[in-house]
Amino acid sequence: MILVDLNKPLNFVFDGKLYQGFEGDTLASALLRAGVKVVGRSFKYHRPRGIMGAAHEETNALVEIHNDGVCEPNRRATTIKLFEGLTAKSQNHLGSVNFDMLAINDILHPFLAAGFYYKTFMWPKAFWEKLYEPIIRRAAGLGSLSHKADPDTYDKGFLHCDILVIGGGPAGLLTALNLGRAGKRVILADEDFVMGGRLLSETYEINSASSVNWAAQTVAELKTLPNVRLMPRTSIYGVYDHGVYGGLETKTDKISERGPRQILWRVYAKHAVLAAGATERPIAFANNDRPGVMLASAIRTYKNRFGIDLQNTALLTNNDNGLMTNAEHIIDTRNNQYIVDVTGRKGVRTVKLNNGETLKAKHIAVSGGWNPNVHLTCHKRGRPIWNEALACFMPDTHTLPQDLSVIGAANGAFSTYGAFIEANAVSVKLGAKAAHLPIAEDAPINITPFWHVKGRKRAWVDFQNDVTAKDIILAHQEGFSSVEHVKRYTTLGMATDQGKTSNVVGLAVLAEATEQTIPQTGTTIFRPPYTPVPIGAFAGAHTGQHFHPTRLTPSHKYASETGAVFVETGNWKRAQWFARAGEKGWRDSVDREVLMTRSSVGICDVTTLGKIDVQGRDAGKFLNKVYVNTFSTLKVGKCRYGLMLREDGIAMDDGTTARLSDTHFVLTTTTAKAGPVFRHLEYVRQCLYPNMDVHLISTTDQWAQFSVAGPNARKLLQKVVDSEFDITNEAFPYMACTEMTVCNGTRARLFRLSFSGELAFEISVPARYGDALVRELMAQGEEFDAIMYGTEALGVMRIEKGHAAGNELNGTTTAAALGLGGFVSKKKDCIGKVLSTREALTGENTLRMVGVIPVNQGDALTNGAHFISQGDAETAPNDQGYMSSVAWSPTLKSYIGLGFLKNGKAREGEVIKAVDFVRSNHVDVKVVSAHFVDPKGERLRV
Amino acid sequence: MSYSAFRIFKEAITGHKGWKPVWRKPEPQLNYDIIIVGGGGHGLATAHYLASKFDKKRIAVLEKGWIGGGNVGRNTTIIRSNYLLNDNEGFYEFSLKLWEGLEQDVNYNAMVSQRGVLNLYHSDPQRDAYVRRGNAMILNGADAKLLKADAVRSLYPFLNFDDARFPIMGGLLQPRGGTVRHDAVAWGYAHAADKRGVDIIENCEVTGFDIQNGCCVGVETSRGYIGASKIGVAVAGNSSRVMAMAGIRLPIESHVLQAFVSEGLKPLLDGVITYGAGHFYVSQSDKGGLVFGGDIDGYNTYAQRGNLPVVEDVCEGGMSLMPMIGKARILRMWGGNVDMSMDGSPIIDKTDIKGLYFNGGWCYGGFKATPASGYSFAHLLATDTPHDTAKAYRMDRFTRGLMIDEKGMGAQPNLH
Amino acid sequence: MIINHPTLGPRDSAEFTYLGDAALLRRPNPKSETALDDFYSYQYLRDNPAGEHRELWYHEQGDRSWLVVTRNTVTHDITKVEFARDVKQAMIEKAIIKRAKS
Amino acid sequence: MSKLTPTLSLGGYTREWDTLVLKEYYVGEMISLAVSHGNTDAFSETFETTFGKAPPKASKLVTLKDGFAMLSGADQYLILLNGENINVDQELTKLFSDTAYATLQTDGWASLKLTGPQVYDVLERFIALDLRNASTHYAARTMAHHMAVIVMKFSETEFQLLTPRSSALSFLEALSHTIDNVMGSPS
Repeated sequence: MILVDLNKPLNFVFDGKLYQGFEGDTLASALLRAGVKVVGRSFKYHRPRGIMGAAHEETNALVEIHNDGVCEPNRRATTIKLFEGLTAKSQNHLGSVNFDMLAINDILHPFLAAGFYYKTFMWPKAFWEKLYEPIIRRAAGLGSLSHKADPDTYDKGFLHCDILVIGGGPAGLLTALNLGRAGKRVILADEDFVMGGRLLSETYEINSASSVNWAAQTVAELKTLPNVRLMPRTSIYGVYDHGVYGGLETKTDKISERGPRQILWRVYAKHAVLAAGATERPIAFANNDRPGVMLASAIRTYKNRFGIDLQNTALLTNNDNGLMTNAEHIIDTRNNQYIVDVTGRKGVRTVKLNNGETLKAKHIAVSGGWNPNVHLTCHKRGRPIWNEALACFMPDTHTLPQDLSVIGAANGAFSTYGAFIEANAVSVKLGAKAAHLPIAEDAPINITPFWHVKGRKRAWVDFQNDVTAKDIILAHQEGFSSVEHVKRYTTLGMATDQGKTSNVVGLAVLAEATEQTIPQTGTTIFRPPYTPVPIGAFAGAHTGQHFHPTRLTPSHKYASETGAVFVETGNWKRAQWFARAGEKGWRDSVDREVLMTRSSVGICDVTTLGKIDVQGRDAGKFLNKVYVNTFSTLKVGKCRYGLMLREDGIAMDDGTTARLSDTHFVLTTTTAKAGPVFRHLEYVRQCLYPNMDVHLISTTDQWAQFSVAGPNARKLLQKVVDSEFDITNEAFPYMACTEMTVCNGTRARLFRLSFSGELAFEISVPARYGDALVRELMAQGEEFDAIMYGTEALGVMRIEKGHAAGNELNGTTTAAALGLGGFVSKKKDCIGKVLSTREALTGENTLRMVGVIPVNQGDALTNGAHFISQGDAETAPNDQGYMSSVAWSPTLKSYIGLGFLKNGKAREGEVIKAVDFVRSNHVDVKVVSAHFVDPKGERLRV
Repeated sequence: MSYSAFRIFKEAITGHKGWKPVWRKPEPQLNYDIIIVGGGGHGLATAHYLASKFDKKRIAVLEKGWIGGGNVGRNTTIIRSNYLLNDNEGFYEFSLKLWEGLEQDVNYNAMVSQRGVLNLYHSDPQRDAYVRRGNAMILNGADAKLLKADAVRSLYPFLNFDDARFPIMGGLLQPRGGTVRHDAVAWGYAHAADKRGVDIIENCEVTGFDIQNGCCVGVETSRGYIGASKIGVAVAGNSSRVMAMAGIRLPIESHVLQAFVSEGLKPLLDGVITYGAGHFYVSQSDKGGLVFGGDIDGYNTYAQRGNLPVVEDVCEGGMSLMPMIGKARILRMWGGNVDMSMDGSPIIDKTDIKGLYFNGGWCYGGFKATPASGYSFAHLLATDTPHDTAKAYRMDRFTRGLMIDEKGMGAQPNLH
Repeated sequence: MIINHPTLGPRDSAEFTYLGDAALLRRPNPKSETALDDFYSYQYLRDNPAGEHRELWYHEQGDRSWLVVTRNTVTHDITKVEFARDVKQAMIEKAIIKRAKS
Repeated sequence: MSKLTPTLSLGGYTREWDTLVLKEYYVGEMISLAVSHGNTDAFSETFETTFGKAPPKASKLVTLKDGFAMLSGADQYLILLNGENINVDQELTKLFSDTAYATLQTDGWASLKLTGPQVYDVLERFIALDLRNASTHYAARTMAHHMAVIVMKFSETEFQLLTPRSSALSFLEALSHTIDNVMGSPS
């Protein structure tokens, strides 16, 4: 029963020529029906390649799908479901697929034996990169990517079930039916677009009707069960820990259709049943790679499923299963008959047998036996075991994870009846009733292993990478006798089919060469994915702008209306500066923002700083454990700067903490460290001091917070803060904090904090009022020419004040290095205290933060320069430290910098070199105090 | 037997009969002067340099499986010397110089290709951090260039310049960085060491140390007892397990680093690119596959296999940087067992047990360090003094506060 | 991987952040004479076993609890998941009883 | 000075894909209550007298007189109360006195309601939890598209999703893009 709808023709183009296939065809079946023989070229020798298989085992028919300039390479023609208007091209040839100039390699093949490139190309030394490698690289690769962005969208999803059944052949279908009827939550996934597996490709009967009908009826009943989810065109590509399976569902092969082309499913299954069937393997004999040499099972698939009768076929088989192929000639290795040569460069013409006979034939059907698809049982480093009777590797039930069963051909039960027996057995094991066993064929395979024909001519094992039996024997001769060494030396099984048809044949050839048994030779490691998965599918929607989420501040809308240029700060977008008409560059804006803030008043959104509510009777005691200075003594209504260390004694983060009540602190962190600090505080709370009454919750997004800085800051705030709150310097001094209301009763908080060094407050309201507050502040600020300032101006001002920021808290600097050694309380322990006393962290000659200023004012400083003492050679041993922050100070009309200098505290006044090779900017600088502007901090306390 | 184009021509005509094993398969002797535990890149390189540069004899390399079966056979093949701290940069620059002469030194083509390593940056602070690193490279004799966005665009026009969440602002290029055919490194060193009489003994697992009053005089192995006056351990991800047999605890955790290769593609990418705003770095092998990776999974493991979140994280980074690779398919995913140290830098030092030396803590940077690690471990074993470029890699640096912390992430291995 | 949270049930490990060996719960006494050495081995040395390993995970995208997970580092089988808070409280009580005895 | 007017995180967003509806659903006020050590019983009593129900167990939404409550941390509850009251956390602090510590959370979260027969088909491509198998009033905090989300199941066809306010727009774009893919309409 063919599954192709002959009255639904589909037009497609292959290598520029128009062809016609039908609904239900794959590109491969359509090409075979149209008599196309050569569809590609092999990797090394560029020999002509024809279609060899019918599904994922295909090594030869790799094509590119094209659609308006976008190209998808390396697609197996056997797995492309034909659609109207498909445009495909063959790959890997210089010139046409029928006249490939690179076929010269086939003539030079004696010089291109396995691993030849390791033994040559070494003389003269420069030639490798200049000559030899460019040639190799240009000729390498298979299909090509267009440089255009992948237009397709991909989705990701998550599925949960009791049992995941992998493979929709007879074994999988019956298992899903039994479990479905028992009410289990079942997912049945199969790679093909029609469920049925081998039933669709043979002429079996089940219950004396066509097996295709049985498959269709079973699928129909499964569709009526709400607890069963059928997933055709879904490949389970990987087994991961704790019942997690990776699946890829293909919705369409068309490029840039609307909606996702593929969905990457993460399946959580309590149990999985692997019913993935088996893959037929070829036999290695001289010139067995001619177009027309195919797997016997594939020839039957094209005949029974697609209605394509490939005439005058010679069958080479070592087992009874192969005999199901109708062929004009039968060559049975069990009767000591085998093939010694095949002629026909672009298609089989004659077949020479060991008894001297020569047959005319167009196709050779080869059956070297079947390999159970054990891959998924080995993704957690298990290894399959050799079954002598069936001459194949089977899943090793000892190393199988308990939540994974294997049935059917994947477990060596090659017959339909055998599959049904195992399906019933696993169904009972999983709590379902066994179905009444359908009547089905139960023919034994009767295989006598026959791997390869020795001889002078090349006999192919890996058709795609051109690995021949001689290569494997040469590898052994050179000492590469482990199966892993043979794979790497010859590239056996490293092609796009990952050795599905070549690995077992290859290691059988190796076993013979090393006089070891096949089990002793063993297999290489099976790694995910079972079938290749597009990188686009793993990325899903997280590309382009959606690579990471975007976090917006409460004043984002207002800022974008008023000329803000935004900058990424982690996932936040913050205003970097506010460009005004007539300003030529960013420096104009930033200088204006700094000067206006220092002369009148500037407003900056500081919501992105991490804010953590710390509440509880022991909140003060807890903060003493995480900060170097003491917080339990902080009075209510006061704030205090705190430095937090890692347990290794190095500075982790800093920020101010305000005490709003006896049991309520609000701690702030730098924007970048909000997440890590919260995680660290929860670690200290839960893992070190679980008996403390202290509780944490993040309030970063809850409160919108704005810094209002400058000589007119108080005047502006008095127009917004409700009158009953006195914010004069006496009533509300530096480092004070209070809860209050603004604009006639809106709840707010006010902190007397300054990062810019000016008289400054930070005012915060619940985020729902953030947008309204910034507009109100700017409206009330018009009389003072209030401006918004961005992160750039903030940066300039904090550098002018010598405040450490992210560049200085870079994870390698100590409290002493930051000039905060005196801050560390002597009386109490805290995280990091002990290890901060290690000799190399406290010695004289360690790095200390200093200010630097160019000796002649016109010079520009560049960040990232290294400090070298005057007169020393500019080499690593003389490296004295590095520049960490640089800014043009409109206040001092000069570049200024912060940096770390060996023994820096003692070297103020010294002139040293700031050396920046990368930006070719070597400048003499003078070491000064980091506090460039208002060193005594008088403006803060006005 | 030496290899050359001439030898290939001669053997081709005579049906390749004359090729000999690349290294012998000797039986272990009763004792040696020096035993190297671990037949990976570092162990084999140590043996080669002991024999060739320090004229040492009676050396054995003991490998529990097949040589080159560990991380040297399973990495993204990148070589570079673009480190920030002087304690590291001198060592990796020394390694890069050794790479440049490797083929001629070991007479085996490991395909050392210096087509450039480009670290992209996406913000001003990140640019300045790369500038500081570039200057450190030049101070140590390496090469570094800062490229602006348009220079990067001319090199790699297919990168995402128009629709990026974190715009590409430029990159720090090390022109002499590049890639090496990793398997050939193990085979090349094995070939050269073997030629100088080093016994390379595979399927020989060390199961215990023979320590008599504080002195290590031999090892128990799956193939019998072997004595030696000096024993150097270079077993990467198995460092803690092996040194525990000598009662030594290490500042090391074993983690899995996943790497990926795509199906073969026509040439796209000449050099190595690292993404500064996500976990993704990529190069294209001579056979045409995109070889790429990102971060470690992040939990202790010896399983040499990873889980899905990192695969998705790496591909999200890859697609955001190069939207064209969506249509390239991942062909194979590995997991290697990497020895992550407490500050992200290695240890090449004696131990408290006389005669027992340790080389480990290579995190995910061990491949590029192979030649210098081998050379400086040989120097230490031969002269009992650290090699000049490796003098900072002391075991006691953590007690003294001399951590070598490139990223400033502190004593948490999975953050390096 | 899947971590079976004591109260929330099985959750994908992508919701958690890994810190390291649960030996970190045993922070040394900063006042002992050997404090520097104790803190050195506490902070820097690890057993790093190939086998059963008690380790700290943080439920970052869940209930922000710290968990002690007992997991085999070769097979990844997880045999126990506890709240770190409970494990630490038990350690503190045991130490108090021991001190009371001595 | 003029009165400050509040703004919604998503500006009152609403969109329909025939029978599937996604709209911003303003919850009223949200408060976190952390139980002070040693006062668990006293806290429970106060909780019951205040809200009419015992404190909820893990992953279970409890319906209160005028809202809902869920356990959000080992010793922390999230209360959702109808009606706007900016000082509700301070009122609760007085009510619970030293048995609990309250923090206003309303402004930290955006809130969306997803209703319709295809709700599972959308959420299976958005959230990793087994929502089909979860009971009614299941509530859990997890992640979606690298963002935090609190998901609450009210019925087989009605879910409420809470996500941090600062990334609410990214969350909305990811969710509506997923719905477009599921419902097959142009994004």
